Amino acid sequence: MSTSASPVAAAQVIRPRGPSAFRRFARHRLAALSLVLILSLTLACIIVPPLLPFSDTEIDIMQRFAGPFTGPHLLGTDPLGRDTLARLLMAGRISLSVGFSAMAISMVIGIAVGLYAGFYGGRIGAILMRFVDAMLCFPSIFLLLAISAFLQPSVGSIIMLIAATSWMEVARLVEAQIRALRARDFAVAARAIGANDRRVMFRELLPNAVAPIVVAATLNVAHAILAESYISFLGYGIQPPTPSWGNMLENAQSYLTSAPWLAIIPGAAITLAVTGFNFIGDGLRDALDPRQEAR
Amino acid sequence: MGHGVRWLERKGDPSMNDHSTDRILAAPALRRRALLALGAGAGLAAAAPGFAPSAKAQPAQGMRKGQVVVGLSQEPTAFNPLMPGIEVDETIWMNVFDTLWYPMPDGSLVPSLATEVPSTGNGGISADGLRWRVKLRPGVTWHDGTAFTAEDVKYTLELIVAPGFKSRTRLGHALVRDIEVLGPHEIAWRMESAFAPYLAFLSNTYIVPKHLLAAASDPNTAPFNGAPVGTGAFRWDRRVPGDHIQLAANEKYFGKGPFLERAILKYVPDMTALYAQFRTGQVDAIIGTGIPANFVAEAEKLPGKRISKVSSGSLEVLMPNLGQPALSDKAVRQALYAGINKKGIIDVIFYGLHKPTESFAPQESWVYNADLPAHRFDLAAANAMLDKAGWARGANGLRAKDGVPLAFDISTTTGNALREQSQQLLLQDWSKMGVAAKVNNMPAAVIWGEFYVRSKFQTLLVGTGFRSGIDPDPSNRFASNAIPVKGGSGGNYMQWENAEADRIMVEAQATFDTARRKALYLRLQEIVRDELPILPIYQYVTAEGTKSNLMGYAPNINARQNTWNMREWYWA
Amino acid sequence: MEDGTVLDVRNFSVNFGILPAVRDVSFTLRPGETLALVGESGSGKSVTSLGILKLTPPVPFCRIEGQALLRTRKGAVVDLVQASAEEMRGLRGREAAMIFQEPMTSLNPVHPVGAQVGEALRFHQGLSKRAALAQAAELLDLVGIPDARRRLGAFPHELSGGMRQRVMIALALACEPVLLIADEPTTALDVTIQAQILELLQRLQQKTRMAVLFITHNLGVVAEIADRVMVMYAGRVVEQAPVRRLFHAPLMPYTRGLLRSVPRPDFSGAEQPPLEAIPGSVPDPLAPPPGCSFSPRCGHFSPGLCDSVAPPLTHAEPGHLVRCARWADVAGAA
Amino acid sequence: MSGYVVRRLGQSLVLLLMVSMIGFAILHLAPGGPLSQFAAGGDMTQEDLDRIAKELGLDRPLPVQYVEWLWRMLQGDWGRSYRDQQPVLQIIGSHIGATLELMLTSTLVAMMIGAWVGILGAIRRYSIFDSLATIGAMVALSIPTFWFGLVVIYVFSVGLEWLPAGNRYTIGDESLLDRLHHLIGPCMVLALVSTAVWSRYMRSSMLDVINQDYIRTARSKGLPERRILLNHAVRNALLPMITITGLHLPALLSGALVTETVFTWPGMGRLFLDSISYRDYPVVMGILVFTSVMVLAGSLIADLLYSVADPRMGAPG
Repeated sequence: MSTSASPVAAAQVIRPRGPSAFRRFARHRLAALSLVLILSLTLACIIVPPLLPFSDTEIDIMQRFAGPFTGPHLLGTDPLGRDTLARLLMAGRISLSVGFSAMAISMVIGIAVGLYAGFYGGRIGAILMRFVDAMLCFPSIFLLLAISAFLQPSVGSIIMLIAATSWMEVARLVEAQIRALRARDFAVAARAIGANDRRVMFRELLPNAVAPIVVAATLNVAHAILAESYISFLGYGIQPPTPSWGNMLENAQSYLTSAPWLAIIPGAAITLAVTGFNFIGDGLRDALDPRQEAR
Repeated sequence: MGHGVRWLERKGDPSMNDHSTDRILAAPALRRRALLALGAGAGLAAAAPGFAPSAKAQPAQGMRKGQVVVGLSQEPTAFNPLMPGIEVDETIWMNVFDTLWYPMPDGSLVPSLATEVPSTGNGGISADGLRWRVKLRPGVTWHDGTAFTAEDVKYTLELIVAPGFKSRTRLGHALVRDIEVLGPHEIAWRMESAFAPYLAFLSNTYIVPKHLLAAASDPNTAPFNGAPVGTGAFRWDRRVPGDHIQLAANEKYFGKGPFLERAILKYVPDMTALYAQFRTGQVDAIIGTGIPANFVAEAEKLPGKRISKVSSGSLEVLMPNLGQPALSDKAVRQALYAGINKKGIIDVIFYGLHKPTESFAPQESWVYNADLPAHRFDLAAANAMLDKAGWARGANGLRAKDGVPLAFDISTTTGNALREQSQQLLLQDWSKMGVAAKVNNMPAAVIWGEFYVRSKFQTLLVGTGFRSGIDPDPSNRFASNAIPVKGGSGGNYMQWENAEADRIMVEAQATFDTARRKALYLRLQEIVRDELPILPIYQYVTAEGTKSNLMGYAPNINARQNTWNMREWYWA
Repeated sequence: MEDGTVLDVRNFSVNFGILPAVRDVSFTLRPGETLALVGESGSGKSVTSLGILKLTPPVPFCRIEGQALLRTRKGAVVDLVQASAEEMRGLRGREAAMIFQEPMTSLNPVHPVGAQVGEALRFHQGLSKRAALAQAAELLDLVGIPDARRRLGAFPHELSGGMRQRVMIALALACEPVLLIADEPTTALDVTIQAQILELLQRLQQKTRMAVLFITHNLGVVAEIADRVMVMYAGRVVEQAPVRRLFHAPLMPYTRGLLRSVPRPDFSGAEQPPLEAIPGSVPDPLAPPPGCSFSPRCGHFSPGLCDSVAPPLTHAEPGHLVRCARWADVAGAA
Repeated sequence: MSGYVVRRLGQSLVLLLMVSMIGFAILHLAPGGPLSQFAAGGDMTQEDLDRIAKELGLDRPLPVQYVEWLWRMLQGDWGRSYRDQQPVLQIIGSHIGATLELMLTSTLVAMMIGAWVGILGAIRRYSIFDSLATIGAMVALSIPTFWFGLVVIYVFSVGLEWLPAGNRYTIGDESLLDRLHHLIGPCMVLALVSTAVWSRYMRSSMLDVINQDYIRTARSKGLPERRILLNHAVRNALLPMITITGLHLPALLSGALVTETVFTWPGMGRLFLDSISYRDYPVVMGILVFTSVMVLAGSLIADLLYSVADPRMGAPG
């Protein structure tokens, strides 16, 4: 019995009994704040661009390199006189879509591979997991660059590229969860009453592994947004005129002295969005798995 | 040949300048030889005046002081001058090795390892052009002390065509037969057929040491290739891969100089970073890709720095693929041309650095036609042309004719911001003409592969040249038998076919009458300006920078890199 | 503080935030005496023991009130509740030591046991590393570890559970403390080992005359080792009596329930009454029932009496304290 | 123990084989090729290009090329660069120093700062310092490395002119001081993420440890707090960090690549980027295999170190 009166035990004692996951999440103040931030950012990207007096692709050479807060262009203009704010928000649409789509695809691949390998195991499962290990051997940027050489850069191909290089962690996670859960009582019980494999997999096992998957999904969005910016910075990213947060930064280096806002604004947007997703992931982890609270 | 495009585009690169063979615009020194009949135009290719080393200030022979750090935005990696390399590798070759002769800024050839440039006049070349005899300079030694002899030249010429050796090109060299060493310093050979450009080719053929390469089991992998030994003004010192190459003065150099103790060729992969290092003085000179256009004005105000705007032989063109139905219509090309805001591109995006042009020939060329109709940016006129040609606007405002939409991709290498900006400008203006153009950029290694040479592009924004090395002849780019995708051999990737142009080019190749050639090429320029198989935008100008007290730097439009005379550089 | 007592705890309370874990506990301990502290999980017995040595979390998380007077070997009396962190450091290990339930986790896995046993000696007695090790070997020998000198370099995981607990005891007794707090020291051990450890503790106690506060939920162990017993429920002491008295005449219904729920070590097989579990569960510490905290589970519950005011701790007899409004009735019913 | 190592090595070899296959396939299936650079240069004819492609063996079927590459690889011949004809291992060798210098120094910085931030955060849990450190670490993990590099250059090189904007040393100087001066910027940038990783894991590990019973035991012995933390808590909390450092290696390599690009640092990252864009297959393959070996060796060494450092781990696995 109660030997431990450690801070954690104490904190757990203080905590009211049985708060819902949502309440635990909401209490994670930074996560809640981040959720608000991401939602407003997403909404702004969807709603605001049509309301702006400038479009993201409208070139106005006479207005090039206007500084922020100095004229009609709230956040200034780029080397072609395009409105930075309009571009930032349109780029947000692209970058967030890339983030979510890449996450979705990588989750599908990762869950499929993880489910299969975790549930059936066997030789194919082992080969799949070794493949996962092999892919994880490459430092991610090396893999991204090697594959980007293979693709014609477009929004779709960048999404595929990022998804193709970020499903492995998910696969590993799901595989481990499923393998552990498979042996547990309810799975055995479900099988004992004659449920077929698919039913056991999708109705019994997967829902029980959902917490870490949700966390991984959130973190994957952050990862994808970052990855997009890296690829763009290294010159293999989404091609203009389509703006993305990453390709807005592509040439930032040469304007660092003359027009630093061109580098600072999109970089700050990326940092803000990625931080947001990371905090949400953190909050979700705490909310869905209180034992992990310390991390 | 002669369609060099810059390989890798660096971020902030202002000018997709290339310094390949096509920089050799003319070789007037040959004009009296009645051999190549390159004709008039002496001095056309001269460098901007005032930078030639002044004889007075030049140090005495044997005086050496200091080092120079030359910044390059690409890394020299190929050191065997006979093996495949890119333009930046020449910075090493031209300083470590020597050629038999080399071109001066005014186009004349100056003997180097040879004692004179052979000609029919001096008996070096037989009247039929088949027998060549070259006298070599005595007393020249390789950096390792071994004497340079005719055997080395023989070995070099043989190695180039040796089976299994990865030589860069055998063009011209493959015609050489029966190489004969007449003495330690005299060599002769026979040509399979008369090939006049070979004189020019040899001005870019570096002689390699037989005693080192022949001793290696495989010249492809000889240690020599990683630590070259030449006869040049500088000898190989050391290389820090990915960073710099250090050359040391060759005290026993047979020619003038060197006046520097060391020359360091420093690789700075980013042009903005390279410029920053030039500004802070870490780099003494930027040559090659030069200073990014957006920094040129600032650079010109830097104290203690000198900026030279150096004309290049290449042009920035929009290259249409005439295999595309819409683009095969001359009216469309003319309308597109009228819809190019050249002034906007040059003045705004490139800060006025480059020179607008109408011709495929560089303005310094002796065949340049200055009287071509001037381009006018006029969207109304462009729209009228399209209307007249039957390209009607559809409900969405986009034009089509006979079910063919006026739509195409513009491609260029990824990661080149200024070119991307040019693309944006083109797209915006053309969209006002009902043209649906979109960007489809790809990495250099992809775009210059099959996509380019098998004419898979729709339109390309490309910096390239339209001559045959030393000669203004552009038949490689414009002749109808130079379309690779139609079985031809050459660089007519636009797939342009024009009977009159073909006729002109054949005649101009055959005649030795300079005046006649010039007349023919003037006419060809008119045809090309009218037909627009290429839409010329501007001729490249590179802003190279040096410290003001670095003397001797002299841009040479005929040299592949402006380190061509580094042996004569010195610190004031 | 009475002469002849080692520890005098008065009105001792421990609060975690707004949550009272231990309320108003008072007791004394004399040299050589063993007081057993008994209760269910969550009754506050461990918190009491940790609280006395202030091994509970620091102030913002945990507040301690009341007094815990300790008479040191030299006769000085220190109130542990008021003592500074620095003073506590000087007292712990030297005057008052503690052994814990889990000998595996309570020993640092990355240090050899010799160093861990000797560590307190080095800090309290200023011994050199060598001297401390030599003394640690003697201590290990004392607690019955065979070939003690060789075991000095052993890591905890290399020892059996019983050996580990012996190491813990050696570690606690290194500086010959006047007070030993043993927090369920035998719970994690096999029954045979339990007996050995208890025997060892008793032997050592006789030798050093230290006072022992023995926390356990095992009444069998209590019968074995304790002089007096104190029963805790929901953070409060509900009954305190000499061990025989408590076993034979328990007054608090909870104590009675407790005794009925386990086999009686003091009865032989034939006399053994049938076992009964106490119905219900421990109250939520944040929402305690009104009145007596045991009232919802109590068989002697009297509406209006038990659920109105919390009953005080009353002297039923000299040395026998009970917290029950109906203790007299309960005693009668028995 | 040795059995375990042998088994791990065997697994690693299988992984390497897969890595090389994946890498080879990706590279060679990519459009464009090593000869594009020469085609673009314009002074080589199509015949020249075809001849060289043949000599490089690029005209043969992919599986044949792979098997041949693998066969040579197994014999220790990593091939030669298409660009400078040098043996691949020699090329990697001449770039790895710069990268290792960067990785090691930034790891040291990250360890020192990150570990202390984590330890302090765990000890003063929920303090203002802890909250700031948590937020800081999260932001650090979210900043694009290259962008942070640009900001560092903008502030410290362009603005304050304290640091050089790039390079590993001043040519001709190359003194230790000069090298350190050049190292500060890139090290700061690369260390950012590692520091964040270290502080977060260290905090978490430390929290685990300070709630352990043996820490309470140490307290009950009356040890000074400092000794409890250093000798009992930190020592144990550092153990999992060995594994974390091993696991962080791929991310560190990625970070190094990006940092090298921003600071024109002549290391493996720069080499990789150039080799990719020139389609210098042997070098790219060499780097992929080399980094994979590094990653695998890193995790194996981490595991072995762990088993040495933690007396509980007689023989893992």
